[in-house]
Amino acid sequence: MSTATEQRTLTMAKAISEAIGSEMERDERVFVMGEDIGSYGGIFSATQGLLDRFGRERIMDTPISEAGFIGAAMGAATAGLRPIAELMFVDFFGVCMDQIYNHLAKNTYMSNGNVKLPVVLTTAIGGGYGDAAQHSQCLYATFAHLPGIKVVVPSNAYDAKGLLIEAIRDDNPVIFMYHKGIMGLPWMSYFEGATTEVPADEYTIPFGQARIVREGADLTIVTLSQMVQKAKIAAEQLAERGIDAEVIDLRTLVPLDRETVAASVAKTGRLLIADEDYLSFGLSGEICATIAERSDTLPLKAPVRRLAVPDVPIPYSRPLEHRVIPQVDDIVAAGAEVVGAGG
Amino acid sequence: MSTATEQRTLTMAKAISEAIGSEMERDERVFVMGEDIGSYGGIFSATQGLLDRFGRERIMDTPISEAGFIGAAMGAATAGLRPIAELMFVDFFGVCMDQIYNHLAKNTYMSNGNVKLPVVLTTAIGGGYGDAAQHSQCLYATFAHLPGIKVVVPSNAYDAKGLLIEAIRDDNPVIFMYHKGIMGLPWMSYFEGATTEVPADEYTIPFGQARIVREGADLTIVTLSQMVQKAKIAAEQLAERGIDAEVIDLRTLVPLDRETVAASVAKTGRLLIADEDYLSFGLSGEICATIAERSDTLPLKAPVRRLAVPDVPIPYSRPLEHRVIPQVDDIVAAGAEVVGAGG
Amino acid sequence: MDPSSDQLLSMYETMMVIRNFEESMVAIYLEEKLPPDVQAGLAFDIAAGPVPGEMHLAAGQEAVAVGVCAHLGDDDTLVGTHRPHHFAIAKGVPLDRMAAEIFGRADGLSRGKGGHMHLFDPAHKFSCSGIEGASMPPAVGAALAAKKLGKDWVAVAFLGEGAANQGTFHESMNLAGLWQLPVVFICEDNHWAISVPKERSTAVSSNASRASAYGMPGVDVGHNDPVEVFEAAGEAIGRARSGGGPTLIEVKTDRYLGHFQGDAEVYRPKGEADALREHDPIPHLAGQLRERGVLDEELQKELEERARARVEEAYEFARNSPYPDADEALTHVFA
Amino acid sequence: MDPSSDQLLSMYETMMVIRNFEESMVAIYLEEKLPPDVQAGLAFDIAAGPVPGEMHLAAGQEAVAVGVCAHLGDDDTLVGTHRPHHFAIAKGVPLDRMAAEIFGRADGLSRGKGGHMHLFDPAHKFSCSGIEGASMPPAVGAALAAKKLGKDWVAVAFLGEGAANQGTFHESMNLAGLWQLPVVFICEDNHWAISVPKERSTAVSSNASRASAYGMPGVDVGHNDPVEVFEAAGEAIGRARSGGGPTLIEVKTDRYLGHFQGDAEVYRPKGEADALREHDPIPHLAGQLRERGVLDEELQKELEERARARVEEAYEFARNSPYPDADEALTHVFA
Ligand SMILES: Cc1ncc(C[n+]2csc(CCOP(=O)(O)OP(=O)(O)O)c2C)c(N)n1
Ligand SMILES: Cc1ncc(C[n+]2csc(CCOP(=O)(O)OP(=O)(O)O)c2C)c(N)n1
Ligand SMILES: [Mg+2]
Ligand SMILES: [Mg+2]
Repeated sequence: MSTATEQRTLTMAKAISEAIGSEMERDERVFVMGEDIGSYGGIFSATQGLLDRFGRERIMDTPISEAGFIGAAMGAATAGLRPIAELMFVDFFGVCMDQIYNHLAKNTYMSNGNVKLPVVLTTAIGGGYGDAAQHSQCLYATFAHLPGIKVVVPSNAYDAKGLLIEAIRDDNPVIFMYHKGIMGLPWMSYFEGATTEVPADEYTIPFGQARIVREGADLTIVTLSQMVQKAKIAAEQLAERGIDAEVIDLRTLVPLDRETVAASVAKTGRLLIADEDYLSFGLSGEICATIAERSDTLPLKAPVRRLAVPDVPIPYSRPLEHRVIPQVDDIVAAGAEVVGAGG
Repeated sequence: MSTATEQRTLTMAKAISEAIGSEMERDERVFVMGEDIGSYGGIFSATQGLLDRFGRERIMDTPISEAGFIGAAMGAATAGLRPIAELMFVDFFGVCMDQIYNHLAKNTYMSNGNVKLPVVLTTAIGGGYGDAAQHSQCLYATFAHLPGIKVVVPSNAYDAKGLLIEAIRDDNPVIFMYHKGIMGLPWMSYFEGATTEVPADEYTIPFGQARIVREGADLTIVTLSQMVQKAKIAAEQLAERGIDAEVIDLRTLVPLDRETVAASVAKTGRLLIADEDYLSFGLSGEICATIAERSDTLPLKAPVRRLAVPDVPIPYSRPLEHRVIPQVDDIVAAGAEVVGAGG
Repeated sequence: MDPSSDQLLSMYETMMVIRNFEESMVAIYLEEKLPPDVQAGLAFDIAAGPVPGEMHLAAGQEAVAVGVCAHLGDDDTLVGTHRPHHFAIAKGVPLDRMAAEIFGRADGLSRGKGGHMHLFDPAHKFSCSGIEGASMPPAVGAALAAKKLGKDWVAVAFLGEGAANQGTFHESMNLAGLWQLPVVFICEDNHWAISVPKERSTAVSSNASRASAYGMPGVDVGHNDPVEVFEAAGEAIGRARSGGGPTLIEVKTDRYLGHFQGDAEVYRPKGEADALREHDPIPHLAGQLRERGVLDEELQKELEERARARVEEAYEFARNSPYPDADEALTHVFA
Repeated sequence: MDPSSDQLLSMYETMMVIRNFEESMVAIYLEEKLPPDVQAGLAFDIAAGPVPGEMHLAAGQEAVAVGVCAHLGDDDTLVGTHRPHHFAIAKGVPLDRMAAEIFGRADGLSRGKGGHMHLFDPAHKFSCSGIEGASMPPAVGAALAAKKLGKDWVAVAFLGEGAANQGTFHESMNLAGLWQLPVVFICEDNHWAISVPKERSTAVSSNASRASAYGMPGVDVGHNDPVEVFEAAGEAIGRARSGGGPTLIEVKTDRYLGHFQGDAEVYRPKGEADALREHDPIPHLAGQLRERGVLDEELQKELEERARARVEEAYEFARNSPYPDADEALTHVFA
């Protein structure tokens, strides 16, 4: 029996399905559409068990028609419902992006706020398990670059539940991007740091507040999603080398908590960005801009260092994939370099 | 009669249609597909006069089926042709992005170079004429962030012809993005600096070489496309205030000429980025990263300053649109500020 | 289901309002856009004048809008296209605030943020967009919501015959047929998609014939007749309202003007538009009304005058409305 | 057009190669993926073993591939799906280099960069992808190229019945019908799109019936019979080759295994797959061949053995091939 204070250790997948379920209990207007979210429970278990609780009217399997059903989610929101639509892999955004970025993300602005669109898009991101170029991308920067949709990228179960409930209650479009390699699925190896204690009852985490995962004095590591778990391990290894790294989990890209990043760099004077999206024209550049725009008050002891997928598609072969997706060792090496470079 | 040395002053639109026409003469495998590219000559005149010269077999009007005909362009390239496909406005990318970024841009890599895809996508970008949120975007950073497609963004007629011929002869996918406000159309006010002398015969401009439009000692202005024309005017006004600005036209984003940017900032110690795409997670951030990664050798006399669309959709009403798209005055004011800030 | 005389009269009046709104815009749009006011060398400047940007007018297509909207109430959703004025007027969107929006003014539906292709009026469940084929998925969603909420609301998506070749057509029709939703798709076949005629864009002659691919009825409505549209739409909307599922209707209609204003129509056979105007449904409907004995010279003058006056007032309202403050551009990205 | 005995025999042999390749992969795929080799608490680790990532096998769907590919030469383009092995094998893609690609090795078709869902063999004009509905536009383009080049090449796009509800279906069919291109679309109806059965994804029972919306013939091929597929495909491909335009064929076929390996199939009626195997087309075809007197016990054993050996050698080749150098990941983004 769950009480207000009960704590359970949950995988991120369970935290997500719990958040959706509790919001569906709380608000009849909330429903879910997507491919294989019903009897299958979602390919990544984000809707596990919900069909039995809520039935086919509110847990709706769809045809393979993303532009159709995501546009329909927007239309249903216009009519007063609060849809959650799952895009199975973010890699598929290209078949439905017009509905997302030209309509869902713009209609509120184009209507001067007269149209509210409480739609949550849930989608799976990330690689590292050999799923190759069309099923392993992160792409959060692609969404963050286009105005009108909030971008949430949790790194662990506790945050996932609180951020998702916040997203479902938000009157704006939100894309909630969960990394497959931290969901704690029984069929995919994962970083166990993402499986955390999660309160049984509801709570929300406000958007735009980065979390300092580990305090440190020598180096700021700005990261998000699965890479937070890699960075935590890397920070411990750096500590053994006498390097005290501060690890910042951005948690949301839109809104972006620039202040926490700036304050940390003001303290450490050194910045490493660990990102699983493509390197150029993305997240790592935006973090650099945040620093460059404050260069008068943020003197750097060493050049900023960026780790990300080096502008190549994700290759299938394991050693190749391992080479392009930043690993714990890469973070350790880069961190040591940055501090070393600082003398 | 045109001789090898003949110079004519051409609008960018004429330079583009001339480049396509001469390449079609030279290589039978080149053909064009798109909406209203035939008898209409292209909504922005990029294919003016080509239907009469080459006929419907090589200048093919298509249905409003961008995913279909852009995917077909890729298929035709696989079979040995060299298609040019026009996406009328870049704002429509969302209906066809999967074919562009998951297939056209990745098949060469996924086949380890065994598949060559010589496809040029031409598309119109930019605002400033009251066409509102779905017909005024630039989005070049969205394409530059995703690996596998070269991104070309010319600022004037001379460059447009040389870069487009280079693109058509390239064995890789290239997106060629022309700004409506520098095409020199008889129905849209434009910046006349983009209408230049253009040699009658063929020439190419290699990708990845930025152009120093104006040399200067006090401030580096990094820009592209129509904004280059605004920056030239702004630089003259800054000169009147005794500020000597260097203006860099990036010309291509993929590949990106980081060295020219770095060398200029090494000289001036001050950087202003003037961009018409959205501010965050885009071009201006990537330029900042280029500097931040070299902060040890590139001391800044003042914080980097970014001008771009401030993460809002493009509003319709003229004063609002004018407010969000950086104007000559904004460049002048920001430039003066940066230099002022440097004391 | 035959229209009553009152219904016919109001359709007639609304058609005149639409026609007047569109044809008045032809001149307004050109204000300050022609030499010598504009940059030297330009024939025309799309960026100048009280109404910048593209302008898609629906003169000739009034019959489709009024024949359908005669069956719709404020609770019914209408999603229009890039050529949206006739739909908006027929759906009851306030003319003055719509005109002000098109002028980019502070009294506009969205204080000028949306513009001509992006008119939003939640009170009348009206919206539209500049993206071809994008009207259908949201209409499917509105219909899904009606079904979930147990309301008898209907959603209507309009599209052009050119947009019928966009993938969203297929996905939306399939969802509507699969879930048996209260949505009606109305394809305006004005023969042209900018410069591309239907026979060079569409593998079959009738889009209505495509309805069978989704298990829904498809209806062809012959030449631009408001009464035929009224009847076909009435049946389809009635069926949708009573749980009978979706319908696809294609109506042959006429584009009297260029695709957008400033379009030289080089691609269009000389005199085509003039010939089409000879079948103008407005005088034709007036004739029918006279036959029915519900319209006489005097009433006709009165209705014409009233339509003219309404449009004139709306445009006056727009002209007199101030521009919004530039910094409003930074608001309402999020609700 | 009836298949000759030789054609039937080679179809039969190819089906056995495919079946053997797929069923051997079931075991290979599990190598190192099960406890105790994997992270504690996991039932299975998709990331581990010689073949990581998703694995979509086509056991049960061989008839579609061989019946179609019997009519294709190296100059004909085939674009497959996320479930591509049977198409690749039937099209003549070298088994050893294909296996090596699936193992991510240096002797793979693309030195391991593509993987199971991304097999590219330009010599046989074979490609596939992991995106539903994405096979059709490139096939349309290959057919367009054939027409432009005056060649009698044909392009075939395969898709699943689930993918038939993706917008690219509509856009591609319309282009093919409009331009009368030498392309044939083959829809594999195995009833399931992962866990979603056709009746909950598709508003009509037959995708072939949708062909009329594009002015092309639509053909339904009944239950998973390689000879029926051969005949329908032969007619369609012959028509395309001789300038008669496109065809859409839907073939009822069976998915014997999970959607991908590791799929517990909770959504699937118990025993469904076993029941389907009772109609296995391979023994059925063997029976037909025996009736024709072209197959006897001995030859059957020989063919089975040859198929087994070919697959075993291919997987051996893959296992013995080295991994590519990690830095190869940075090459070939551009040609
Ligand atoms: C996805 C997309 N592609 C292209 C365009 C450019 N465009 C605007 S209107 C139009 C023609 C539309 O024709 P139709 O659907 O018949 O409507 P009509 O203009 O005839 O009313 C085109 C191609 C667009 N707005 N959206
Ligand atoms: C655009 C897109 N949406 C969703 C998916 C995820 N997905 C992969 S296979 C599949 C089901 C495909 O069903 P079907 O087309 O019938 O082919 P089958 O698996 O039965 O061979 C789905 C939904 C995808 N790969 N691409
Ligand atoms: Mg039309
Ligand atoms: Mg299937």
